[in-house]
Amino acid sequence: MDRPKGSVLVVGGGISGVQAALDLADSGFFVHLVEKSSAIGGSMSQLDKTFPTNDCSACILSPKLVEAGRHLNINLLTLSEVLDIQGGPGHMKVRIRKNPRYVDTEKCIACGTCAEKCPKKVPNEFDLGLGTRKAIYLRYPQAVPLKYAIDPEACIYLNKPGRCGFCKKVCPSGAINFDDRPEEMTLEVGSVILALGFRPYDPSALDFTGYKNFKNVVTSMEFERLLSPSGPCMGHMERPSDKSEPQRIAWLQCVGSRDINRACHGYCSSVCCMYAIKQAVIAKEHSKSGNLQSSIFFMDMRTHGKGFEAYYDRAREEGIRFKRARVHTVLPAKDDNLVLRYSNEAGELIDEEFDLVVLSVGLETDPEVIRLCHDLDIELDQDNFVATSPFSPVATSKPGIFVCGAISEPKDIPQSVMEASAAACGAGGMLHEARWTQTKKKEFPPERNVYSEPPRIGVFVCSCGINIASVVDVNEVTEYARKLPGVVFAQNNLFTCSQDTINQMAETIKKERLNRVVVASCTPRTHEPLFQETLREAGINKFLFEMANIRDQDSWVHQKWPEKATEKAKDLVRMAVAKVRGDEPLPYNHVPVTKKALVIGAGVAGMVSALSLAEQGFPVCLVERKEILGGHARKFYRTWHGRVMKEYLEELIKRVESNPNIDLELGTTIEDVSGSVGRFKTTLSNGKNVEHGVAIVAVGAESFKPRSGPWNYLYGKNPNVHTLLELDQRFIKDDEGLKGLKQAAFIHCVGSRVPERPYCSRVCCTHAIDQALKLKELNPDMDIFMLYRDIRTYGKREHLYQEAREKGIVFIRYDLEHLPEVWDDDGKIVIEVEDQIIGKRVRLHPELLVLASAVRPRDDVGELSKLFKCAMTEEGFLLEAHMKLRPVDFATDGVYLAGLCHYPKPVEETIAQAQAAASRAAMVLSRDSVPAESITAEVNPMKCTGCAVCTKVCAYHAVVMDGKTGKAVVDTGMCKGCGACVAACRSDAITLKNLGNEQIMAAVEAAMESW
Amino acid sequence: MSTVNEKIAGQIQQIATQLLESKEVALFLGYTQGTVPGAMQPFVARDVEDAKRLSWSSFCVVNLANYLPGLLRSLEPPRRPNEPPPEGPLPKVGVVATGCWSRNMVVQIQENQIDRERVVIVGVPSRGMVDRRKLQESVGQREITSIQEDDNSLLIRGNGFEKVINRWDVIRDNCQTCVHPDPVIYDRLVGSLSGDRNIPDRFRQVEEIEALSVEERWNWFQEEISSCIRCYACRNVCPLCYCPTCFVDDSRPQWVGKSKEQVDTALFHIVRAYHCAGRCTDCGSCESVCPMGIKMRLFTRKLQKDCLELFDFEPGLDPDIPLPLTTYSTSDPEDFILTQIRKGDEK
Amino acid sequence: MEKAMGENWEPKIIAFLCNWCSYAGADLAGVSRYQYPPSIRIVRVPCSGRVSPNLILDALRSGADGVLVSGCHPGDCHYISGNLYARRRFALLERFLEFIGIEPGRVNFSWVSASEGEQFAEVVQEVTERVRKLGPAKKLVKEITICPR
Amino acid sequence: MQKEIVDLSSIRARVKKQIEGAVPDAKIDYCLTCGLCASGCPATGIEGLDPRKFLRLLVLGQDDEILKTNWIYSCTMCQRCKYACPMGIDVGRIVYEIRGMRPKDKRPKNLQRSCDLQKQSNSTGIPNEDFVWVVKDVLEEVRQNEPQWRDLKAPIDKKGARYYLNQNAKEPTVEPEEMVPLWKILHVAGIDWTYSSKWWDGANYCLFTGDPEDWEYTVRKQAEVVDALGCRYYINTE
Amino acid sequence: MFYATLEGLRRFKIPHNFEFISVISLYAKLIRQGRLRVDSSWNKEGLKFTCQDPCKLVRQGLGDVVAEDLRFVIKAVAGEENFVDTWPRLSNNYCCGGGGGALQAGFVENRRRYGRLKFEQLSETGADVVITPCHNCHTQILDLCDYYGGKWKTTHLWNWLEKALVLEDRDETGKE
Repeated sequence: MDRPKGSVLVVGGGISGVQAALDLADSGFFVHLVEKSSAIGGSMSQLDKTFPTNDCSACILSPKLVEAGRHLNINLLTLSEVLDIQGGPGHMKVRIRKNPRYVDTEKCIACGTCAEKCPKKVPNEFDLGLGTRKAIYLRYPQAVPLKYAIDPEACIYLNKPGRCGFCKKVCPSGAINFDDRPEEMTLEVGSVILALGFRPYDPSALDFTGYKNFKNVVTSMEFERLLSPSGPCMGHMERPSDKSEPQRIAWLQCVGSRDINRACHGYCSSVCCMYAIKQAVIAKEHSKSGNLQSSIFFMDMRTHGKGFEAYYDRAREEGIRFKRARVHTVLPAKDDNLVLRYSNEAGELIDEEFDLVVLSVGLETDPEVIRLCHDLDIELDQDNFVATSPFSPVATSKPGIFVCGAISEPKDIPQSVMEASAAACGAGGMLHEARWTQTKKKEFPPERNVYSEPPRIGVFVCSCGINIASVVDVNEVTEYARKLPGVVFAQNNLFTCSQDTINQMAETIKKERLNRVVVASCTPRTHEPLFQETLREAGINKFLFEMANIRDQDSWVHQKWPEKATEKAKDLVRMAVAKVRGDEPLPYNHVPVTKKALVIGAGVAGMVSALSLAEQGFPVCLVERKEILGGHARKFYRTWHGRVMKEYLEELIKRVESNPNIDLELGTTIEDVSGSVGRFKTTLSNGKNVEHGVAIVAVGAESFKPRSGPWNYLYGKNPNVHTLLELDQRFIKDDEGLKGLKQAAFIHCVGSRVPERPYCSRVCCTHAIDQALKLKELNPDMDIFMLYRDIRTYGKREHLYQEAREKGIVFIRYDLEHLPEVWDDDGKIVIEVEDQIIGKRVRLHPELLVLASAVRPRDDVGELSKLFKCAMTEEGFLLEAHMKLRPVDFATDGVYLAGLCHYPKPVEETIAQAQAAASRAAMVLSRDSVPAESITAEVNPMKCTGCAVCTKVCAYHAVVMDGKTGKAVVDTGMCKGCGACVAACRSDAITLKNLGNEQIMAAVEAAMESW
Repeated sequence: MSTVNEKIAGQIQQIATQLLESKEVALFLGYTQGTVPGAMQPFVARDVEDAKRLSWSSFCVVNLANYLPGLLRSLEPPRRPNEPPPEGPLPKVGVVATGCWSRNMVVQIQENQIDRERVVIVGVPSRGMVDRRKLQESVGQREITSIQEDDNSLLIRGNGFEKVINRWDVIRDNCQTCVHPDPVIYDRLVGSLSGDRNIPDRFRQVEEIEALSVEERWNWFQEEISSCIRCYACRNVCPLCYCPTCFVDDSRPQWVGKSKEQVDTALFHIVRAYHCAGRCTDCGSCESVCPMGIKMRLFTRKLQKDCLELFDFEPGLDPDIPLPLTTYSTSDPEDFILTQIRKGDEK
Repeated sequence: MEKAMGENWEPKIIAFLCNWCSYAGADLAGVSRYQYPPSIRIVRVPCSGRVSPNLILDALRSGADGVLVSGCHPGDCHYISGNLYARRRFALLERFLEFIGIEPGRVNFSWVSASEGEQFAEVVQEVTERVRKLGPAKKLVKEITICPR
Repeated sequence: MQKEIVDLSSIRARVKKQIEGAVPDAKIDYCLTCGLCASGCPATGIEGLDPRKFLRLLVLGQDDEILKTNWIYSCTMCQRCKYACPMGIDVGRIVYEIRGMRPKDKRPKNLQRSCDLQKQSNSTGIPNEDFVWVVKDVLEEVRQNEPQWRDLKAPIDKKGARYYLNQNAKEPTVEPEEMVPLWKILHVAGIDWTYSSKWWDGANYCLFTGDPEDWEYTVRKQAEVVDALGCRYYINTE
Repeated sequence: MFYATLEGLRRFKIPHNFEFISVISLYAKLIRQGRLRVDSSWNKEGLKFTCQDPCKLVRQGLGDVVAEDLRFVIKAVAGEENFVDTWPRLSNNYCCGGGGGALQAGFVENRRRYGRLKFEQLSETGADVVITPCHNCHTQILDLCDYYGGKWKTTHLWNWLEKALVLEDRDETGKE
């Protein structure tokens, strides 16, 4: 068989597709990223904030999109669709149709003149029709690629050639191409990743919600847009009927989820409880009056993720009302208000008036995607999500095709990102022989040494068509620039970023022997990399460069004051020149990589991580504190899908033990760690030293045993009281004694969601219900009672809950104010608990009582986190670099986490996270060196007092005290260049390269020089 | 019957003697009688003989912590700034510390300026030190030839006059408003601890300034610093000002002009005070040594008050609580942030 | 140098904006064409945590009529916690400058995220108004250069 | 307050099982206790019950209470709860079964009587001849008093008529003139229709008593009549 | 009872050769076909009409189609602008409380308590006339109006249809 193709197709440009593409492109594969719409970003780009951190969605997403858009090894195919996939793993042929954009992306500068002049307004689908856009449009302000597109259905010209065509007339760069036609192409790839996402459920059919009948009943996605600063009401939160600010908002949960009657969606959409709380919290923040009353109507509150329960608690403290009730009827009231009629738990009908009702709609698969999957012969499950198995959570039914994100089950962003990396691990692992075979690499000429030269500054002033020139007198600015000290060349360009100007700029740098360059044009955030690359091509260091933002921050915002805008442009150029004068060439820092991984913990997470890396040819040292492999999973009977753990585990252990790339260090712990990404040195308890480039922490967690205290429930006192894992032991041993039981009871949330452990253990509801079903299998006549607080069978697990009810398992809800009472009556267990529906106390006599006890962090995680300089949550779980977008990375580069030490999770999620950690680790291990920040802090030891304030404010532990000299030193490999240390230092002993105090002051002083 | 201070002096001598004799310390830092009547000056005892010269009175106004890092370094073999210190245990220094000095030492420990292992702290609960300006005022501006201290009064003699004044009346402002007169850390204790004091209006002087209008405050500030001769005595006496190159002396970048222009003087005082933010323990040395009588303590006192209000922090009480500017809390006040103010206004 | 105070007087305000949020927010204001007074001169810094009191004082010393420091909202910092350290520094500085008689409104702080283009324009508008009301800066200004014009 | 204690040493839930036997897709156990039904039900609170509580009593085997409560006669089996219930549970259907479990003598008398009469012929119990007479009489009156309607028809037992009209017994019994508008409408539209002289009443309270055999019997009788007349369409007055 | 027959035929699988249809749908069909000509000009006072959606006919019987037919007929008869709809409506409308044998079963207080929501809902519309195309609904809503002091008139549809009939050329209408 030939070597596989070293490229991968990723279908879907949402967060999971983008993450998968970035992981692959950064670990040696060429990626084609296909996106149906005109810009990548997916559903996440439509969100206002994200839970539980309340991060601005666009803010955290944008850098990833920009990275994907610019990546040399990602071929972005927007407005494109997959038609067909042929072949198998390693060798696939994909047919793609690229629909016309009618705008030449090479030429479009996204100035927006076209849209301004376009006479055709249509509902903006990005705002779910709440606002309008033009027929030529940008999907959203931060769109990647930042290029306009023509909507062929709306465009007047395309429908009636000869009419309109204004856009073409006004486009300053001649980018409009009405003759654009669909193209078909065939790509050869080694593997495919489907990241097709979801669509929000359309509640139009649920007439009782009043949606579409009442303007002030909106879906949650519509509400996101109403909250978003870039949405139709620019973040002012106006209700649709009269643009007034709502003072009373109600959220209705489970609209289109957990409903087999009207919505035909038996699954739970997993994310709605959290996003509703988030919206309630954010709406309160948005509220100008400050007395917004938010009410959430729900059946089970599902805050099962990391930090979610605390978020829920906080929301309650902040006065968000949570009503355990479902509203049947939404009635119209005065002033377009709405009355919700609901029954409380006591069975009383209550009418309550609201100004706005938000339907927390679920997630479903787009019918077009369903069709595509059918065409591609990808197996779907009963809910039309892509079918996967618990032990290979990102593999589809078709070899070589992987899946990630909400297309395989409704899930939140971190889970999607995790799976994206896992899918990248799957695809990359399969193609590892072909790594770096199809990637491109940029070569640059050697750089001229400019140290001894006096500054020779070139200034390029861009007109940006008329974007700048129509407001700012660019000639005046150019002439002014020419006279500034150090400037030897100044020129005005129509489009400085156009390919010909770029080429000419490189020539000018060489010819004029420029050693500093200033471009006065748009924003460095999008264009700095392009110009910096030009400097490199012209043979000078890319850090000898500054930009003056005279478009986004000048001509566009001061259109009414052209003279003042011109003055400002001069100031900005002068500031940039002053700054660039002090710029010095900086090294392109790299850290050489020791191509070996250290994996700590040999449970399922650790073994999967280790194997995923070892099977790609990377040596792994797998350290386990016990003398035996398998960890927690040894005690675990089966997954909720009914797959027996033992079979999988034995197979996994065999593969680990027989893999020559894995060094097993059993009965061993970590003593000491030094170094940073690419070059860690770790000392093991057995005295061995391991040099490794990356580390994966997968040390697991423990099961809480309520031997005493309020959650004891006779545990350890009556032999028939077990924890979940103890009952699993009896299943594993085929304990005959279980068959004869007449009655069994489970108590949920034992030690979870309580003051001393205020988080949800995520797995116990599903695990307990599966066990109850297993007991029913053993004896269908057994009466089984589940005493729960909220059933949290998120996603497809909801089917299990339904099955349990179907089989007659009785669920009785309790809360912290009404705990079940358990006592021993002469060796027999008696439970009394109030059934809140009928308002009576129910007395049970179970012969078996199972406690769904918490998953708690291991006590020794703290020491490990200190060794690796990783943070921990208050609960004692390890804390990832970013809850949303970096779910398996630590803030410390080169260290990753997987499994229960991160947060309680079921085995399929553990495996996905372990694969994700391997993918992230492979991004480092696949390289000889990893790039490090060039703009880093630097200590002047002569000035340093050793007070260590710099080390304390550094979030990356990049500044440390040299024990010998007593002075601070910077590890440039770890420094991110934020400058927190510089600002904290009283002695001016630490500075940031090219962003030192002197340079910033030069810019400030230059700004004030003339006025 | 000897006075409290005399007893303290005696005990200091005794402890110093014992420490020096036993070679537990190489040097002992304390106070000795100065030449001017009533004046005390910092003094390093190197042997038992020197120890006899150690003394104590209500005139020990300079914070001894300032000399500690230098003394400790003097006991190390000479080395270049970035050269490592020698291996092995180094000689120790004994030092007398009142409440504020000891708190200062805590900050110094937190900032790696002194090694706790190398200092033997002799704690002296402070009864307050005399403000020489107040003293002088109390006798008009007449020349003082001798001062005799009693526990609660001072007998002042000059050419042709003799006056007994209440001791507390001439105690420095910082001592009068001090709430932690007891040493926070010490290895030996002289006298007995008096406990924290409750002074509800301890920031009264700051509050009085705060109550002024903006222009009045500006005028006060300008007037206060107008007499500054940029001698930097305040900086030099401050144990927290230990930078090898002070920002005022820096030329790249030049934060502050070298001239006597009022703007530069203002910037000097602003930055000096700000550099002490969250660190200053209000020992009052700066004010005590200012030849021009500038009340620069008010600047640092303001920052001290704000640190307490904003971050619930007082420096020097516990080496394990990080200094306020080296840490943060997610719930730190931000009512001064424009976008937050606007949000508040709308509500 | 005497600065003319009057209707047409445009204050000059130095704005230190963090690269990841507020600078991006300023860009978005441009993309969305929100108009604001041409008073600010933006200095791009990596993080609001990079801005020391000294830099703010330097801006005043250089003659800036106002200063704005803007960073990511708490929790959004690209560098995890830079803005939180900055928040402490600024809280003390702001109170201290007021204490010595610098007019409230000369030195301003804000949080503006990358998606808050309109908010950025509003912040500039507001800061400009505040400064305009105060008139040209005179305190802590070092008269070094004489304006040629 | 000490709450009543329900001892569940074993749940028998006979009533539930009986219903499940009769209605295989009753889905009682599917209940999420979400309360959507109760929220949408006008009978919520009546007799201290609501659809959710009612289902819960069944699930917990509180059979005595279930069989005793008159709530089952306040529930109109309107199925508004089922309409929105996420599990599609048909409380109306369950109520129907439970009504049937009541001994006939424990049921509301008038309701049972209406059904019993229906089994004879019609729910009011008037003789079929009276119905025929009333129709003829009213028709005659209209023809005489309203000249423009002198050709109005009200056929009975007309074989081969295209439409069969089934008359609610209320009109012939209580307000006979209320039959006329419909006759006129059908007449104007040129509809070829007929009444029957047997099983002519469509009120049929046997739907509500809970005995399927009674219900079936009455409908079967009606169907036989219509087919015997050979009508293409069967309409009633609703 | 429409549903008794409809569901009876379905549930007990009673063999039959006819098609069981609703008279409401028949009215609508005849009007649409032009076989029944109606004119709303009689309604000079602008009497406002609303209607009840009988559960057995609409939600359980023929669904929203027949409810829309009902509205079509009322609008044709009383004038488009004179119809005020209720909320909830169609298949989601409230039961009047008279069905299910409630009128015969006795429990009058319960029945009226049940009907309270219906009464409020109908009052809310401000209609002068409530069309009740079901005998149970008719009786119950009549009673509710009386008991709670409603201001509307409760009637069958046929009375108004008769009133609006255009009669002159009725004899010339063709056969179906």
